[in-house]
Amino acid sequence: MDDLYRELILDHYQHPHNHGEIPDADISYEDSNPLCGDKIRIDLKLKNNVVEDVKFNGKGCAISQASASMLTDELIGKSLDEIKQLDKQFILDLLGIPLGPTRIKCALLPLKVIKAGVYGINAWPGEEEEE
Amino acid sequence: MDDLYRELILDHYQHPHNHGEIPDADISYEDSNPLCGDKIRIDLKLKNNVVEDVKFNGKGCAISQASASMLTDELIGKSLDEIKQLDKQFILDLLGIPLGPTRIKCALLPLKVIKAGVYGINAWPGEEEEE
Amino acid sequence: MTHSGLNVAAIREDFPILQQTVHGKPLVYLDSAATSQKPEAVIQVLDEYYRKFNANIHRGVYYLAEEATARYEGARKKIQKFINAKSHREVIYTRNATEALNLVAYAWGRANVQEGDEIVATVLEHHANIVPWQLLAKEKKATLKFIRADEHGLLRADDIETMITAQTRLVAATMASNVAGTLTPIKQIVARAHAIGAVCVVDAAQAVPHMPVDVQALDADFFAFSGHKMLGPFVGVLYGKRALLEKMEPFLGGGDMIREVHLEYSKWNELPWKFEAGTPAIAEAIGLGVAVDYLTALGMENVRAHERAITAYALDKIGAVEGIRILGPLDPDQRGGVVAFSIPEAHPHDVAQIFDREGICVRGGHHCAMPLHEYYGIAATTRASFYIYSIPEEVDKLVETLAKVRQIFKA
Amino acid sequence: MTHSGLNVAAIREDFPILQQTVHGKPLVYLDSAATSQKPEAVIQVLDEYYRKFNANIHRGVYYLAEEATARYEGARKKIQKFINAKSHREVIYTRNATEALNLVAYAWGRANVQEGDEIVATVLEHHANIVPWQLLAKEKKATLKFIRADEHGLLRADDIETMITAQTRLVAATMASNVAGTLTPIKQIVARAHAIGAVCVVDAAQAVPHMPVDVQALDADFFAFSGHKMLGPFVGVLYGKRALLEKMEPFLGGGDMIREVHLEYSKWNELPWKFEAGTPAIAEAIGLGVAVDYLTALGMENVRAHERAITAYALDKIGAVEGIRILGPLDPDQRGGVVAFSIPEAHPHDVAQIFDREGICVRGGHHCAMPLHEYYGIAATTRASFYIYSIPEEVDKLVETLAKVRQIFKA
Ligand SMILES: Cc1ncc(COP(=O)(O)O)c(C=O)c1O
Ligand SMILES: Cc1ncc(COP(=O)(O)O)c(C=O)c1O
Repeated sequence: MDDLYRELILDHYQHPHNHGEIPDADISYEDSNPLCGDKIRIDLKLKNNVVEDVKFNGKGCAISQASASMLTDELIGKSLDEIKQLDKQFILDLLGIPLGPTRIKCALLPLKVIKAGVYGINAWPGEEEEE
Repeated sequence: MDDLYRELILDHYQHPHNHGEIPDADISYEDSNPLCGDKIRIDLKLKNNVVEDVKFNGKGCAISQASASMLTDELIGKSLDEIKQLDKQFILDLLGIPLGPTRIKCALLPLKVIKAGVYGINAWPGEEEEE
Repeated sequence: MTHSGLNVAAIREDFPILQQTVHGKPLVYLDSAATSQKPEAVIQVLDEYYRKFNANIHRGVYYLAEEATARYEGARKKIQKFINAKSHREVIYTRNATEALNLVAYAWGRANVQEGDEIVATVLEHHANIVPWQLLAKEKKATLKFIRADEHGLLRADDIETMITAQTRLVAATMASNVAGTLTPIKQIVARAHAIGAVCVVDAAQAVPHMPVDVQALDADFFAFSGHKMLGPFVGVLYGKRALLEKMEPFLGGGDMIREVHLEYSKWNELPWKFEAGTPAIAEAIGLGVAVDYLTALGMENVRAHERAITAYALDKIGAVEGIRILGPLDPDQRGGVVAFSIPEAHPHDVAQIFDREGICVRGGHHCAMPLHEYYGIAATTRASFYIYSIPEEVDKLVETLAKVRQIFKA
Repeated sequence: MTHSGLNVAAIREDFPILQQTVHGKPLVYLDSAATSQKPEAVIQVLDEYYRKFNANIHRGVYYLAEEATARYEGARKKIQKFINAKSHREVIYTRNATEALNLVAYAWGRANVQEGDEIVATVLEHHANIVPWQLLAKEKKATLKFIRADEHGLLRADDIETMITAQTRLVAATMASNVAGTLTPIKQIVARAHAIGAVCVVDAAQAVPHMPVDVQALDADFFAFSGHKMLGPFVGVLYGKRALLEKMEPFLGGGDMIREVHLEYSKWNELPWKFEAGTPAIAEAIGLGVAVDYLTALGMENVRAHERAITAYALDKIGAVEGIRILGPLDPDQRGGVVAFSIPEAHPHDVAQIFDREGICVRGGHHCAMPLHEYYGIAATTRASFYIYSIPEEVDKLVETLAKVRQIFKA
């Protein structure tokens, strides 16, 4: 099997965790990857600034969907401040596969969405280095 | 001496024939060479559609000025129909020197002006081949 | 095998990049609709240009400048002949097809489209032939309408008749779709536009590289294409009818497009230079001239025949894959050499990635035609596209790899 | 001899075109202000691009496309560093400096300049920094005013203060004149523009190739230059402050500048791609990156020192010719490496032609600065311009040939 599509990633792609919507979300944000049109929307339910529940929705490639599935798994129980600390390397470590510059954008789309949601702006700090 | 600047051309440049203006000209037209900004204006006085007098004015390089001087010499006594027949080769023969594509534009400016004046339009027939 | 008059084996020898291996596999380049590869002759003329006669053009009287100018303008005349324009004055160098279309939107559109007027495009268009009209329509409060396509990617004949109305000032249509592959009834669209007094802008980016074109026979008002898709470097072309171009105000202002500049006013240069502001892509234009020579020597009828044959083969082979969906007409006479498809198991990005591991270059995404994908209710496709150097063995590899993809992604 | 830290003999070896003879004479290239020659490294990277990794960028996931994209975007970051922009998002590839200036006129100017507003330029400008403002002023019924220069080609300090008024929305000024050579007090002009709330557009086409620049220190709002004048291929650059660029609507519409396109509306891509519509000049951008590497390795302080020295030498030698008139300041600290002059006997076209017979490339004409010539009451000039490969022996040949010209034209 191709190392890019190792079992774990395919598993998250085909059976994504935290897939769905939170109708009364405290934070929700959606963004798309202009290179391929893939979209991700993430909804957060907070309690004392800590993530109580999270769901994501969207259509996209295995990398972006698996990334969203894995990332949302990690979000539960994290404070907003902790989320702000998450970086590119965190995602790459989660996925554990080598990615070229184009596919990195797929992998980082969910992180970008969550950060923009948490900061409430499109251009979140640190964005420069991420690309 | 450089063959491009043979005696005859320098002579016409430094002592141009038919230089000046005809205040009550029947046809007068001015144009410039966009490549260098050189300008030529030609005034014609007609009698029965035949050139009775001609003057040119303008500032420019030795090639365009000598070309104007030599061409205007040839115009006197010619009918408008005869002028319409004049072509690129006619000018090149008058000048009798080899010219690259840029300098040809200098050489042909007076012809262009007289043709535009005679036809009363900017885009005179045959213009395509001339360039 | 293509019975096309092209000696494809010999052609492949002319393309250095095709001799390469990628990830240890021979390169299989199936993305010519995005950009074509370049033959040795084009690569060499660029090299020669910079080594032997690089200079700015038009205003220099020295040898290098004369030589550069003669070759730059000589290439324009080759292009003129290639598309059968009446005059070299109708051939304007642009950055790319996109800029050519924007030039029309800005310089013709802004002067001629008024509030309440209609602009008509088609659902098959590339973004380059949609967004400029959206911007224009917004600025002028005009209406932008779209001719629809049927389920086979063919434009609806009834829409061509009914959408183009007395209110229509401009019709923008592609000659060949870069996704569905559709060869549109462009002559009929031009005629319909003219019948109601509109001008017709033809996006020929996927046509000029692949088949004989004749702007006079077509009677197109404007006609845009890109050098980089037809063996040439990064430079574009806008053809426009002289009478229209003469009446238009300039688009970009600067050097070379002027006859005289004064502090208070300026006068414009003659065509085509009125629309070429600043230092153009000199080497690239010269390179495009050589690309045109190369294509002319092959014969565009032969190019089309070869692409038709390989497309027919691909439609056959790819079409036989279980569960696959191919966009556009299945009759190779009705389409150019692009085959965009989707399979249920995997996203086109993932498909393209796995193809890459096999050395195969295909594109996954919306191919700058999101509305077309939206129209067909599909997020993205994988696209293989062919050119003069494409061979059936490459299609075979594609089909084999598709099987691998499905193997990996079987749920 | 230039005490500049440049090893000019070694540099000359890097430029294949300089090894050439023309009309049997060694080439003396003195027209770098029009376009520069290219070093081997730039020529080779273009060749390599087409042989090894030509592909369309951004949307491909295969090896060639990844490689082309990485290099294209990598070059952007080199350019960012070279001009000290804060972010790569502020560096937009354009066709040339001319298009960069027009982009500002269309995308910023049309949205921000209203009837009765003023635009202020200078009499020293190249047509590229005049005509776009004339077109904008005409469309918006705004007033275009010009800061004057004194008889030495220096901008009048009083005009800088008084011409830029509360009505001024935009100031367009060159950093270095391509005819008078003048290095303008650009920092002061930017500051004056900001003091009254105007934006300042800097034409840096003759500055970036020749001296260290720092857009942040300068505080320029927009800053335009051309790759082909700085050892690179035919591609241009617009730097713009991010805050301004973010607020602007797009200029050209098409692929790559969008995030989403629907039939009814579109959303724009992030910076810088919002302003890069269609397939850009990929090979050329990569080549410009290599040119920037080359210049960086030389050190821009050294480049400036070398040019200052050879210009001082030329001012001396050419200035000693009887009856000659040199435009611009005679102090080499106040000017870049261009020397435009006139002699009473011969028209600059004829001068340039006779120079050509000696293998010398100089330019005769108005150098796309007709208003400047008009301002100084002179129809045209002959211009010699220098770069890193220029040597004093070339100036000597120029002066010798000038004597020949006068000999031919003696009345
Ligand atoms: C001062 C100045 N500005 C602008 C330009 C225009 O550059 P380009 O023709 O590359 O657009 C030039 C080059 O001629 C120049 O010298
Ligand atoms: C149909 C069509 N139109 C326009 C374009 C735009 O071409 P370019 O990016 O060279 O401007 C393309 C290329 O992607 C195309 O396929």
